[in-house]
Amino acid sequence: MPVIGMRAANQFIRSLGVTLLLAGCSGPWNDPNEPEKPGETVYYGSYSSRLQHLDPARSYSAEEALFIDQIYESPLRYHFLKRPYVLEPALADSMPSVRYLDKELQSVSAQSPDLAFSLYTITLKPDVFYQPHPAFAQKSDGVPLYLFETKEASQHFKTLSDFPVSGKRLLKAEDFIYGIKRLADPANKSPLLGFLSNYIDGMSEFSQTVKDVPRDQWLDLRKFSLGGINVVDERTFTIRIKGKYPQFLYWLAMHFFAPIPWEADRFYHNPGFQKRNLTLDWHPVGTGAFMMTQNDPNKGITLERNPNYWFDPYPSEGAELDREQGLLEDAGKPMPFIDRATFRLEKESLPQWSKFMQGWYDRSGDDTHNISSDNFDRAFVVSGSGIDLSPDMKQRGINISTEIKPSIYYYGFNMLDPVVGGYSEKKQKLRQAITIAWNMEEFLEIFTNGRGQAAMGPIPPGIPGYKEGKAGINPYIYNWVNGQPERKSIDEAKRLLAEAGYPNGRDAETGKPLVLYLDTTGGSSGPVADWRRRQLENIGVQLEYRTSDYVRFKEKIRDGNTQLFGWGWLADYPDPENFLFLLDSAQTSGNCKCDGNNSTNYENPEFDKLFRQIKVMPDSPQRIALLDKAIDLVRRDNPWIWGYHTKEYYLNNSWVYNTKRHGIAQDTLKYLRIDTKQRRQLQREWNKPVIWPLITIAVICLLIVLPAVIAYRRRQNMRVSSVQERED
Amino acid sequence: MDNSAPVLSVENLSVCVNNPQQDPILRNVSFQLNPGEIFALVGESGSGKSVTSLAAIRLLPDALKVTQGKVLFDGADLFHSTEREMTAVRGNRVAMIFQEALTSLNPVQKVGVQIEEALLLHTQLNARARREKIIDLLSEVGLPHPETRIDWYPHQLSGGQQQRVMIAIALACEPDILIADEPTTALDVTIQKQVLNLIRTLARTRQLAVLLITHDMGVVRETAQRVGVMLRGEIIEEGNCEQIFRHPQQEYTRRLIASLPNQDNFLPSEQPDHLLTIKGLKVHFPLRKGILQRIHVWTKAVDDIDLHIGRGETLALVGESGCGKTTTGRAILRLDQITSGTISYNNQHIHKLSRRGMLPLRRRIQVIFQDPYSSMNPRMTVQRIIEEGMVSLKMDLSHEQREARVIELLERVKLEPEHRFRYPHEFSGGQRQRIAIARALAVSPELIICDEPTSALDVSTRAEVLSLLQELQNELGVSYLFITHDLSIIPQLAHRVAVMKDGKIVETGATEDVLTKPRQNYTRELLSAVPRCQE
Amino acid sequence: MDMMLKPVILWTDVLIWLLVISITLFLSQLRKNPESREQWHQVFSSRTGMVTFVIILSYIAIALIDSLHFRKALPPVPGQNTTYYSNTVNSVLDIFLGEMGETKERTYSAPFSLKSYAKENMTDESGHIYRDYPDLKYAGSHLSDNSDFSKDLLIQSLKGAGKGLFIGLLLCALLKVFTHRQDLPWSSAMVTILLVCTLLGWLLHVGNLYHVLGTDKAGNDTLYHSIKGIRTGVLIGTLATLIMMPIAITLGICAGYFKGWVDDVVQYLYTTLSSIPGILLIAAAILQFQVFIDLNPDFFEVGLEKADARFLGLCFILGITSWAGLCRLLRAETLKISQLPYVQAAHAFGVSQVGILHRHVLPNVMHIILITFVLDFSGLVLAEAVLSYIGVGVDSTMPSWGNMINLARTEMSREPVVWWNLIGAFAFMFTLVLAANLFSDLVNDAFNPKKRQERGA
Amino acid sequence: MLAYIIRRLLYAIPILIGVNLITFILFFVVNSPQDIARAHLGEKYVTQDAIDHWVKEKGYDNPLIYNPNAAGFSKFTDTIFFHKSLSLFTFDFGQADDGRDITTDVRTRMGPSLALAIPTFIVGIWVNICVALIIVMFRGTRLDKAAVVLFVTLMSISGLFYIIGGQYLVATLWKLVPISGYQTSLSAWKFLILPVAIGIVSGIGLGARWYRTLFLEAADQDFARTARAKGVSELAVLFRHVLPNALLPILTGVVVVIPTLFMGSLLMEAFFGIPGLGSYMLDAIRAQDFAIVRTMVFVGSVLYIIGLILTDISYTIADPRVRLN
Repeated sequence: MPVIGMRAANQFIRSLGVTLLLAGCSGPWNDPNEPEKPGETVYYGSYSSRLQHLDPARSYSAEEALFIDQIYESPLRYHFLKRPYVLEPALADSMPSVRYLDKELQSVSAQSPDLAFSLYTITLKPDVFYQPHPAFAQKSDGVPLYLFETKEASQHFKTLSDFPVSGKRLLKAEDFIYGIKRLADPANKSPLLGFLSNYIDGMSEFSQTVKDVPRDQWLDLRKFSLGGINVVDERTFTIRIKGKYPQFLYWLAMHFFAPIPWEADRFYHNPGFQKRNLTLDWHPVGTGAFMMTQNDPNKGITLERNPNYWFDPYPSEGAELDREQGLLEDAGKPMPFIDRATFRLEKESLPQWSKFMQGWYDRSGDDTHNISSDNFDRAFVVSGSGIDLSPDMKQRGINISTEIKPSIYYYGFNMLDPVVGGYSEKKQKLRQAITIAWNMEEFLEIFTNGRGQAAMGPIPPGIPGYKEGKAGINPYIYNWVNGQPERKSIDEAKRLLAEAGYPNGRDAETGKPLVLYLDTTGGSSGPVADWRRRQLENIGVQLEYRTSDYVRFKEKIRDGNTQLFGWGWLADYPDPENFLFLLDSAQTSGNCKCDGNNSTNYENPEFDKLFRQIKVMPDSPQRIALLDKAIDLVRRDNPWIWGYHTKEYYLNNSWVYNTKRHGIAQDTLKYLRIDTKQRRQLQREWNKPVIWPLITIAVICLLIVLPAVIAYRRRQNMRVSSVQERED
Repeated sequence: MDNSAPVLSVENLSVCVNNPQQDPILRNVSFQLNPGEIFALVGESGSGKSVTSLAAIRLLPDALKVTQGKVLFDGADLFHSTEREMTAVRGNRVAMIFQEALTSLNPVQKVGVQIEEALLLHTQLNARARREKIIDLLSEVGLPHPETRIDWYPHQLSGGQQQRVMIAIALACEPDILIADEPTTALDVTIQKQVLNLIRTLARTRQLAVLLITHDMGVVRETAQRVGVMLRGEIIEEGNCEQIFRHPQQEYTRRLIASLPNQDNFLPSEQPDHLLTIKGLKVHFPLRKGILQRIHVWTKAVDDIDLHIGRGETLALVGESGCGKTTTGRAILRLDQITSGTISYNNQHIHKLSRRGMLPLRRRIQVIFQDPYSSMNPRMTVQRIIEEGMVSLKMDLSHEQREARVIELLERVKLEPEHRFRYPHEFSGGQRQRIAIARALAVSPELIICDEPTSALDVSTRAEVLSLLQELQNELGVSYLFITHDLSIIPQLAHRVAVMKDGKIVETGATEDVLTKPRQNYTRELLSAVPRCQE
Repeated sequence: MDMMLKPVILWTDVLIWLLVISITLFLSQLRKNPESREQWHQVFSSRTGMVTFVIILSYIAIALIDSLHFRKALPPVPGQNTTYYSNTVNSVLDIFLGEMGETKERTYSAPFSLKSYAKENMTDESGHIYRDYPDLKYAGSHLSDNSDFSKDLLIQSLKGAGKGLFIGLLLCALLKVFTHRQDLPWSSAMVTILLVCTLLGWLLHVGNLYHVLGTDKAGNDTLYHSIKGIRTGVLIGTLATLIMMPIAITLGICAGYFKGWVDDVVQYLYTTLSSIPGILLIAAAILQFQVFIDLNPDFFEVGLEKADARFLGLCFILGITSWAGLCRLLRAETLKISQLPYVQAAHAFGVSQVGILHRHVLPNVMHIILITFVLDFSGLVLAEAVLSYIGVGVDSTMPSWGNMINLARTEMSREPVVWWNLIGAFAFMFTLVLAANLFSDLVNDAFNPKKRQERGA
Repeated sequence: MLAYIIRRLLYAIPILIGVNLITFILFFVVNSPQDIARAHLGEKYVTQDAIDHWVKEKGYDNPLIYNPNAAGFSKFTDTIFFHKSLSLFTFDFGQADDGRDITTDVRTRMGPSLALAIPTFIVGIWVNICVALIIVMFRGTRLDKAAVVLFVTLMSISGLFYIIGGQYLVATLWKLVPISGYQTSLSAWKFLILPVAIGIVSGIGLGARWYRTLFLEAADQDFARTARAKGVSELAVLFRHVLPNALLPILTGVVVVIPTLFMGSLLMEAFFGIPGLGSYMLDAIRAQDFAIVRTMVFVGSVLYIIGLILTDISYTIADPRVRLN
């Protein structure tokens, strides 16, 4: 046996040697990326959760938008560099023009009381083509090439790459109409159907009609008309909106309004395609700078340059400092700059981070920054003046992109709750006391390493209505001390609590301790949970957790069965309306008979009145004045424990350029440029394998086998010893 | 080789357990083996005879250690050889066969391969020659159709055939010495006789020196030329076979010889009234097969037998293993389902009684099993074991009465009253069988079914248990259905004998008639196979 | 007025105490039979047996005192007419541990460190902001000067170890008084007791002054969490097997004894259950159970009760997945036993079916149950860690080694590495599992008839 | 034998129905189809209409197990249970709740799972057997005792430590292999070598110890003594006699596992980012995707039953004494 063991060990060492040799030839051993084709520029990225939908009508998540927005384009888009956020035409030739109509569809002025509709007219860029796709392939007589009668006829086509022929097609106005109709078709389960039906004229009627149409395979939506949207000519179409809704332009920059070629929809409805996951939900067809060539759970997602992409030059103007940071160096050059982008699923931030540090990923993350507080101290040094890269990172040439998303995280009080809800002064004080005790600055310090900013009200920075400095502080929670906001003291909170009827956290009459219940989905333990409990302990209030899964949690919020809950909002567009509507009484679940967005059930008629005015106003000083009033109202009522606005830092390896993060838009891949030579060189430098452990292990194996061999030899030569001894 | 010169001599061999506190297992054992001669080591279990043989070729288990002695083979001391040198001796010069042929053969190798292995190790024959040699060997040991059997697996052969294969393996390299460790104990008497004959023939024709290890004086008498009697790790007496049997020097040897049953005195057969009558009893077990598990065949364990047992009478039911004798006993006790036929006890049909209806009769019919180790629940005290029947059969005795009865019963079977607080494993095999008898007697039965009650016991204990049974019969007038494969104990015990084969009774009659004037060939065969002391 | 303490009785507390009582009874019953007494004797006659038993016993003891829960009363305020209790549930163990559970720092700190592991912004006297490692709030707070640290540590260590040693000596003296058999290696037991006591004494004493194993991200003492994890580990190892045991025993024995359709049904049941991939069954059941708990918050007064309910559910479902194996073993053994002569003899004596099952079959399969129990123990402790990692283990509020490992995972890639959480959980878990494995080997050797035969040969 | 296999397959049907019933009850006893719909429709702007539509489209609009409104036999067939679970018997797994076709997903994810599981399994057994045989050769010696203690120690370490430690040392610190990930091409080996090695090392304790007892049992049997008496050397006794006999009990433990290798390893796949069925299941459990869980449970059960049948068949091959009946 030991002989065999030896032989095995030999073999092992030899085979190891071979593998090492093989690995040695092709660069570092730990390269997780697939070999590149020569001359190709590849971007390596990652995403953190399995994608569910890539259908622009259906997807409504940031991770999915990371891909969808590279492939689909909408009439408008955000300017890559300019801040505050500015819309610019994308597929549209120019910004849409708007006209106001009355009920009879006659033009009226913007201020007219008869105003019933707004009519948006959009004209497209000429000569925009879709990506090559088999759906567009035609026989010589113009009949689509890939149209099958039965499952069996198409069974040889397992993946998109099995279709040898693909075609090219010009973008037309009707494709937008088709796309909007798809939003309205309940079969596509668009999350926006309910919401947009309130605005687009004729949309709900359309979905009622289509809902009941019997369908076998593909339903040609072109056969049904949707009253509010019309084609004017091949490059022009109009959308009729009920009433006035200036924020509608922002919606036109989202992928919901991307054009969908009906050929693609028909193609994916071929019999048997669904069974092979050949669906629009999995294989997008767009006009964007990239097209998806692979979507495979094993290999991840690959985007390739769309050969038909229109001439789209890199912007030549930007925000201040952009030029200094080299963000305008590529001005005027046609995009995209990379040929291929591969994204791998990295469910956990840890391996992602390590691979980034080894140089295998170009950025620390694409959909999330992946810098957990554990890695934070390695990446950054925090000085009094702010955050800076650690010397190690600087030496590696890594640079930071900051992203401030228009978002807010907060803890909501359920205003219907008998303990924390209500609008009396006592209750206001109770909520204010709790908010003071809830030390957000400490939270940010411990758990996000200061990445974020404590919220002063519902409006995040970068959005009209947000104010810096003394004017912007929340006077109920903060004092202005030494040119800085300072959270009021715990004593102040205790005083407020006593005034609210709970001296030292005990009911003034019965002595019963005040116990608050926080509804979470995350579980009730861990550092954050401990921390929360401690915040309330500071003012003598006890905190209990009611955990549940996401569905139950939503249900509790919908039914108003919560007391205190953690919640957040990521804006769809950079307008204060998109934040204040979270407190609009029309948005409570009870009032709208839906999953209302006003999850705290805040209902203040005064606020509602202000909100309705703010909603339809264009940005102006008057609007800001109204905003100030509204914000003061909610600060006093304090329906939220004002949480924080995130501020995220993404790291980029030195070979990546044009990495500016946009808080809202995700279609930024086309701006990106990569220096592949530098990348290859640094990767080699950073990934020299440590070989001594391998040798040590081999030696140890030998050391174990050797005594076994010796012992066997001895056993073979053994005699009956005791007898010998006696005789010798 | 000179006939008189010993091939193997063992001198002053001592073996002990690794743990030094315990007594040595072997003490100064010395003996010699001569070519062409069969030397028997005889003794009861635990006397050290197997250890002697294993020590001689250095196959002792790890727990045992040789402390002194020499094993001279070809003039060289085997204890001085290395392990590697030993492998050239084992199988080649000294071969061994063991008691349990089935377990001693590798179950997953064909018999031919197992013989071939020895040839491969010790000879230079090529593949064809090896195969021929194997077939020769197999036919020499008397295996029918050796050309086909060579490719059979051990489990496909019968017990006797397996032992023949073992012998073939042992003989493959034409050894000088054959060590046979209880080669026939697990075999039926008829087969035992054939195997012993084979060994005897081989010793003569091949000039083999045979070390025969056995506990059976009958086997010794029939086979060996010289005998060594072992007791507690020592050879207490050694000598010529004739001499030992005629003039045993040691008390222990005398006891061993005396324990061989006397086969000249028979119990007279009376004809009392029938206590139990069996007519046309059939016990068949279904064999299921196929997708739907339909019953395809029936195994006919007991196939249409008639029997009767008189009051105070002992009926011996004899036969080889698998003949259905145990099933008959179980059927009477209603432990197996009866297929057809009638069983009547005291003219009362009992074969149709329900479990509850059977209860009163359970007091009348009791049972003693073969294996004294598994027939008592190890988790119960002797008191509880004996009184269990009294309790469950509702004899309406108070606790004190039961205890008194247990004491009485223990004394009756010659055990101490204090023993009632002990657990079964604290007793020896013979004592346990006494407890089993006491348990059966506890409910004052009229008929006791004794299923091989002595076959697991050493010879000396066996005699004691048998005489106790007889004593009880004389005193209490119980009847016995005595199921056994051992014809030698029958004369002293049974009034009548029924011989069973393949589920049928082939011959029945008074003991003396059947044993001395057998009418059937099968009975004759059985009888001739019994080793005898007196010829 | 009312008591200062309000006992909180958790389901698992009840079960574990019931279990301990019944095991004690069962063992004392078992001792009566000389055969099993001898088997136990064999287990304990080896040094390993003694040492591991003492270690396991100390774990169980800690788990038991950690299974006596109560809530402290809140200090009364004027006008209050009933007592109100804190919503934090403590256990008797917390009293022993002193303030260890309450000395919460802000975030990580290394073992025995006096400073935090993360830099923080601080302001010096001149109002200048700088970034450095702040002093810890509790660790070493009794020191007037941080340079006294090593001297103090030595003195305090001696103090703590001395206290522990004293208690250990007391226990040894008690042991000496109450033991009679001289042929067992009591000395190993005593050495182990002394070691365990000294170590515990040292940990308790020094652990209240410093963070012996550092602190975790939220500043909780790692040692405290590791010790609190003992209850979870021990309970999951024992309860999971025992909750399902009555059913497994009943079904297994009935199947083996009655055969026929009973056998068919039982076989169907366990084949069905064991054919479901275990991890899926556990995960699905736990997730659904959690939903149930969340839907019925009224059943639970304090958060711990919810965690406890989930824990019980976990024990249940783990029991179900291991149930099939035991059932199959019991069925096979019963089949064998029911053919043995003593059962046949019992039939011949007209003993009733129940009597046979109870008197003859059950006592003779007990060794299988015992062996299954000890063999499963360590596997279950390990399984808890894995399940907690996947997120279907014990509730994340319960201190458990699995949860610690889960949190510690990310710390491994931290720079500089935070290793003490992983090591803390590892050390406590490894000791228990190793002791249990060694002990179960011995029990298996002693009670498994197959092994006994080997030894006899 | 054929009859035996057919009978076993028929017996599998009630078992699979039972399995389905259990999963079904587990998922629907606390969750209503409406809940599942909400969980899947995302976060913002969900309307009751959308929920109803989803429920109807996925066929969750029937009663669960018993339909009192239907007539006759369809009281049982017009139910979610019947439609959803029993259609599995035709191996038609349908769509996941997110619309992906499960059969395709299972097929594509099987590859990585097998690529990880098969080498771990085969090399693992090989290593365990070798180690155990070496140890058995020295039975009764100090080496044997030390090895047993080592095995117990190895098996007392949680698998998580092996993975965390191995990944940290080999991939992060020594940079010998990629930290995680997978490729479908041949170059997958560099992603697999570490998890396979960890899988083997973490299994040695348990496996080698178990095999050791099996070998010891076989080595003490009579036929081994016969072989020694034939003059067979110790090494050959172990290989030619002990090993083939000890393989029989090993078979029971091992063959039943083979089909379930398809299911992949949950932990390994999660830690090393291998897109196999293990991580597929984990995702499905976390997303409460009943369709996938139901399928995986069904597939797992089928594989287990196949494993049982394979075990029996391999027994007849390995052990000439055994015949199926």
